[in-house]
Amino acid sequence: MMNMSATWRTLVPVLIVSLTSIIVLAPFFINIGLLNDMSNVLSSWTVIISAVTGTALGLVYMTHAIYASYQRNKQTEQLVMAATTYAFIILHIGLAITQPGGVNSSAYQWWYTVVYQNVGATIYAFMFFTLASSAYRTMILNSVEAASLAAGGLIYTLRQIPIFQTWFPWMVPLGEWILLVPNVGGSRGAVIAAALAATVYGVRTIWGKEISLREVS
Amino acid sequence: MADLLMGLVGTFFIVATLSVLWKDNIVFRFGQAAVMGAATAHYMIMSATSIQSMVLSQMQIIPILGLILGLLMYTRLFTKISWVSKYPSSILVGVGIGVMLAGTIKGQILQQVGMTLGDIQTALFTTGDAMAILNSVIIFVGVVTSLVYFLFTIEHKGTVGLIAKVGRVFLMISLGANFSGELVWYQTQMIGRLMFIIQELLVPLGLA
Amino acid sequence: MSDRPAGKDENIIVQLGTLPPNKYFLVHLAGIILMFIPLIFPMGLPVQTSQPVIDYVNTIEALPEGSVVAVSFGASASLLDEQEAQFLATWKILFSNKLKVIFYSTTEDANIILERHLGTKVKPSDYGYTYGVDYALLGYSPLGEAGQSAFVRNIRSLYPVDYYGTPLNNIPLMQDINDQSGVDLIIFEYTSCTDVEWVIRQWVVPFNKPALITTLGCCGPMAAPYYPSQIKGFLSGSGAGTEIEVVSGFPGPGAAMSDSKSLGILPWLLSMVFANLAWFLRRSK
Amino acid sequence: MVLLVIAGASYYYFEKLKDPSYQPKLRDIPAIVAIKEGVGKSLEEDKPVHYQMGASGGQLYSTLVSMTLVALTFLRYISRLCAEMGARLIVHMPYQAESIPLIEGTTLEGYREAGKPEEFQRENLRYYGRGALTWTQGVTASFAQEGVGLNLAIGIFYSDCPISLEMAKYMGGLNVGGTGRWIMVYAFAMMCDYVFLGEEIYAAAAVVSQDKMMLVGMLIEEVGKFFVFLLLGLGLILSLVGMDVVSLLNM
Repeated sequence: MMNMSATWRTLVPVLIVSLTSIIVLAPFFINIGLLNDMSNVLSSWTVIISAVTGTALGLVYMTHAIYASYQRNKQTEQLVMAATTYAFIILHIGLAITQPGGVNSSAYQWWYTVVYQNVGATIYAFMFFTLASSAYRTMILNSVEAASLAAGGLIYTLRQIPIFQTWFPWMVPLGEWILLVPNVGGSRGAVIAAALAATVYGVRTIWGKEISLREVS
Repeated sequence: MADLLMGLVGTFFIVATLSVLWKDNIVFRFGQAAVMGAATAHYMIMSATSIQSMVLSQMQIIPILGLILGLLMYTRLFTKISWVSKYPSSILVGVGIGVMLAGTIKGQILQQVGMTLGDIQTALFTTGDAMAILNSVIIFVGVVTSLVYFLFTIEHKGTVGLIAKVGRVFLMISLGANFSGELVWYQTQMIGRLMFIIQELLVPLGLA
Repeated sequence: MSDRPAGKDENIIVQLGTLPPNKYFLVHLAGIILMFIPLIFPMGLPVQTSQPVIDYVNTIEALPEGSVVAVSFGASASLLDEQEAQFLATWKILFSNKLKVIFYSTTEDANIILERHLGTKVKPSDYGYTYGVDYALLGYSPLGEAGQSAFVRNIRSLYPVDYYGTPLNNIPLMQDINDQSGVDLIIFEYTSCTDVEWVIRQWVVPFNKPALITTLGCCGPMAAPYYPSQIKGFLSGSGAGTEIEVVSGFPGPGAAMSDSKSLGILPWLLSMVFANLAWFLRRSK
Repeated sequence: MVLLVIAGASYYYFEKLKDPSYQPKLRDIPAIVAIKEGVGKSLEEDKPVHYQMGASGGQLYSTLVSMTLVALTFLRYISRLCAEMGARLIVHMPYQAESIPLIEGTTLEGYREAGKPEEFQRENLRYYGRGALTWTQGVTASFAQEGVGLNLAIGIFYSDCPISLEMAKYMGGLNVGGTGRWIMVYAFAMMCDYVFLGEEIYAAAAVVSQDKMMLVGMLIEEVGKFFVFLLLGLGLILSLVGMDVVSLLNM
C-alpha cells in the first residue's frame, strides 16, 4: 500500500513531466500528425489550467494573509485596508457582470484606466527614482568594473537625451557603438551561458533526474 | 465632470503610489489595498472569461479534461490530498521544458555563435573597412571572455583570472547599457504621468 | 565607499555627493519639477535620427502597394507612454502606403488598446480603408510563442474567427492567407525583452521572413544583436518614437516628451557628478 | 547536435555518479555564504526573511521554466535554513496562480527537511493579484510594515524588480539575488549587496541543493561551454578561409 502510494505520488508526476516534454519537443524535429495534435492539446490545457487557478486560487492565499495579519495586529486601520481590497474586488467583478459589454463597458474601462492602468504606469515612473538613487550609490568610478558600468550607463543615457544629442553630436555614434559592440559581446556570452544552463535543466528533467520537482510532497 | 473625476481619482493614485519615496504612509497603504483588489479582480475576470470561451462555450471532451486538471490544482489546499496537485503542475512544467528546449539551442546557442562569426566574415569580405573588422573582433573577444567568466570548474586565477576579468568588464558595460535603456524609459513613464495630470486634471480646472 | 554619510566637518561637495536616501528625495523632486515645466512651456529642441529607425521606415515604404503586413501587437496598458508614439506613427506609415494589415494581439491589454486607438487616434477610414478588405483584427491569443508558431503554420487553427466573431473565410482579406506565405512583412511589437526571440525563432529562422520590431527602450540592447541581419530595423523606446515621427513626417505625441526628458535628467546627472567628486575628494585625503 | 553533446555528457556523468566516492566541485560563489549571513542578521534584528521569485516568476509553461525551477530550489534551501535557524520566512508569490501549488509544496518540503513542518504557515505565502504593479506595491508595503532582514530575490525578473530591491535596501535589508534574464541583471548588480550574475544562479542552485545530481549538471554544462569554445575556434578558422559558417550553424 505504502509503495503503491509512493508510486502515485512521486514516480507518476516525474513520468508525466518527461512524457509531456517529449511530446511537445518532438514536432520540432519530426512531423507526425498525431504528435502535433497531442502537442496542441497539451498547449491548450496549459492555458485552461492556468485560467482555472487564476479564477480563485490566488484569492484564497490573499485572504489567508489578510486574515492572519488582522489576527496579529487588531487595528482599525488593518480592517479598513482589508475592506478596501474587497470593496475593489467586488466593484470590479460587479461591473464586469452587471454592465452590458462586461470588461469592455465604459464603467469598467473607467476604473480599469484610472486604477489598474494608471497605477501600473506610475509604478514604472517610480522606477526612474529607484534607479536614479541606486546609480548615485553605485556608479562611482572606484574600480574597473564600476567604471565600465558607469561608462556603459552614462554614455548611453546621454545618447538618448535629446539635448545632449544636440550639444554633443558625437555622443550619438559613441552611444550606438557601446550598444552594438561591447554590449553585444558581453550579452551574447551571457545569453549563451544561460541557454546552456537552461538546456541542461531541460535534459535532466526529461531524464527524470530533476530534484527541484521530485520530492515536492 | 466625469473627466475631472478621472483626473482627481487618477492623480490621487499617482501621488499615493509615489509617496512611499518619501516614507511609508497611510495614503500609500490605502492605494496599495485598492490596487491589490483591482488587480486580483481583473485577473479573476480575465481567467473566467478564458474558461467561458475555451471550455464552457464548446463543451467538448478535451477542454473539459483541461478544466478537470485545473480543478485538481485546488487539492493543494487540503493537506491529505495535496499531492494530487502535482499532476497538473507536471503537465505545465513538461510543456515548458519542451518549448524551451526546442527554442533555446538553435536560437540562443548556435545562432549567437553564428552571428559572432558572421560579423567577422561580413567585416572581412563584404564591408572590408578597418573599423568594422575591429568591431567584429571586439565582439568576438567579448563573447569568449565573458563565457570564460562563467566557467565554474576552473578557479579564476592567473591567466584565466585575467581573461575572466576582461569578460567582467564586457558584462558590466552591457549591464550599464541595459541600465540606461531602462532609466530613460522610466523617465518617459514619469513624463507620461505628468501629462496625464495636466490633461485630465489641470486642463479641466483651467490651470494649464 | 560613498555609502558613508558625510560628517559635519566635510565640505559641501562631499555633503552633496553622499546624500542619505531621505535627503536624496529632494533630487527626485527637482527632477519632477523640471520635467513638468517644458510640458506646459515647450522649448522645441532638435532631434537626431538613428540608422535602425531610418531602416525601419524604409523597409515599410519599399513594400509594393497592396502587400500584406502582419502586426503582432503586444502593447501593455501600463507602458503606453513608451510605445504610443511608435505604433501610431507605424500605423500611419502603413495606411498611407496602402498596405493591407492583419492585426493580432499577444497580450490581453493589446486588444483593448488596439480597438481604442484605431477608433480614435489613427482611423483607418481616414485613409480609405475598409474593415475586412484592407485590414483585419484577429484578436488575442494567450499562447505566447506557441501562438506565433501556430500563426505561421496555420492561422485558422489559432483564429477560426476574427475579433468580432466573423469566420475568417468570410473576410475578403483572409481568403487566400492561411499561413506565413501570405504575409510579406511581420512587424512584431512586444514589451517583454526576451520575446524578441519569438519572432526570430518562429518567423525569421524557418521562413526567412522580413521582420521589424518595435519595443521598449530597455529592450533595445537585447534586440540590437539581431540587427541588421535578421531584423531589418527596430524602434526601441519613446526616443525612437520621436525619431520615427521626424523620419516619416507624421507628428504625434513623441515630440512633446523630448524637451521634458532633456531637462528632467539634469538633477540626477548633477548628483552623479557630485557623488564621484565626493569619492575622489575623500580618497585624496 | 548541441543536444547530443549535452545528452552524451549527461550519460557519462550520470554513470560516473553511481560511484559514491565521486564528488564534483565548483568554484566559490560568495553570494551563497551571504544568504546564511543574511538569515543570521534577520534573527539578530528580529526581522523576517523575504523571498521573492519575481512578480512574474511562476512561469511553468514558457521558455523560462528553467529559472522557475532554480527559484524553487532556492526556495527550498531558504525555507530549510529559516526553519533550522528559527527565522520567519515571508514568500512573495508571483502572480501566476498556477505556480502556487508548487511553491507551497516546495516551502513545506524545506520545513520538513529541517524537521519542523508544523512551523510552516500558509499566511506567510503572500499573493497580490495580477500584474507587476500590485506585486511591487505589496512587497514594498510588506517591507515597510514588517521590516526586512534578508531579502533574497531569485527567479524570473522583469522591469519591475528595481523597486522591490531598492526598497529593501532603503528599509535596511541585506539584498542577495540574481536572475537569468540578462536584461535585468543590471538591477541586481547595482542594488544587491551580493549578486549572482546571470548564469551563476544555476550554479548556485546546484551548490545550495547539495545534491550531486545538480552539481553534475553544472559539469555537463561546462562540457557544453567548451563545445561552444570549440565551435567559436573552428568557426573562426573556417570563416577566415571563407567558408559560409553561418548557414552551416543554422542548419
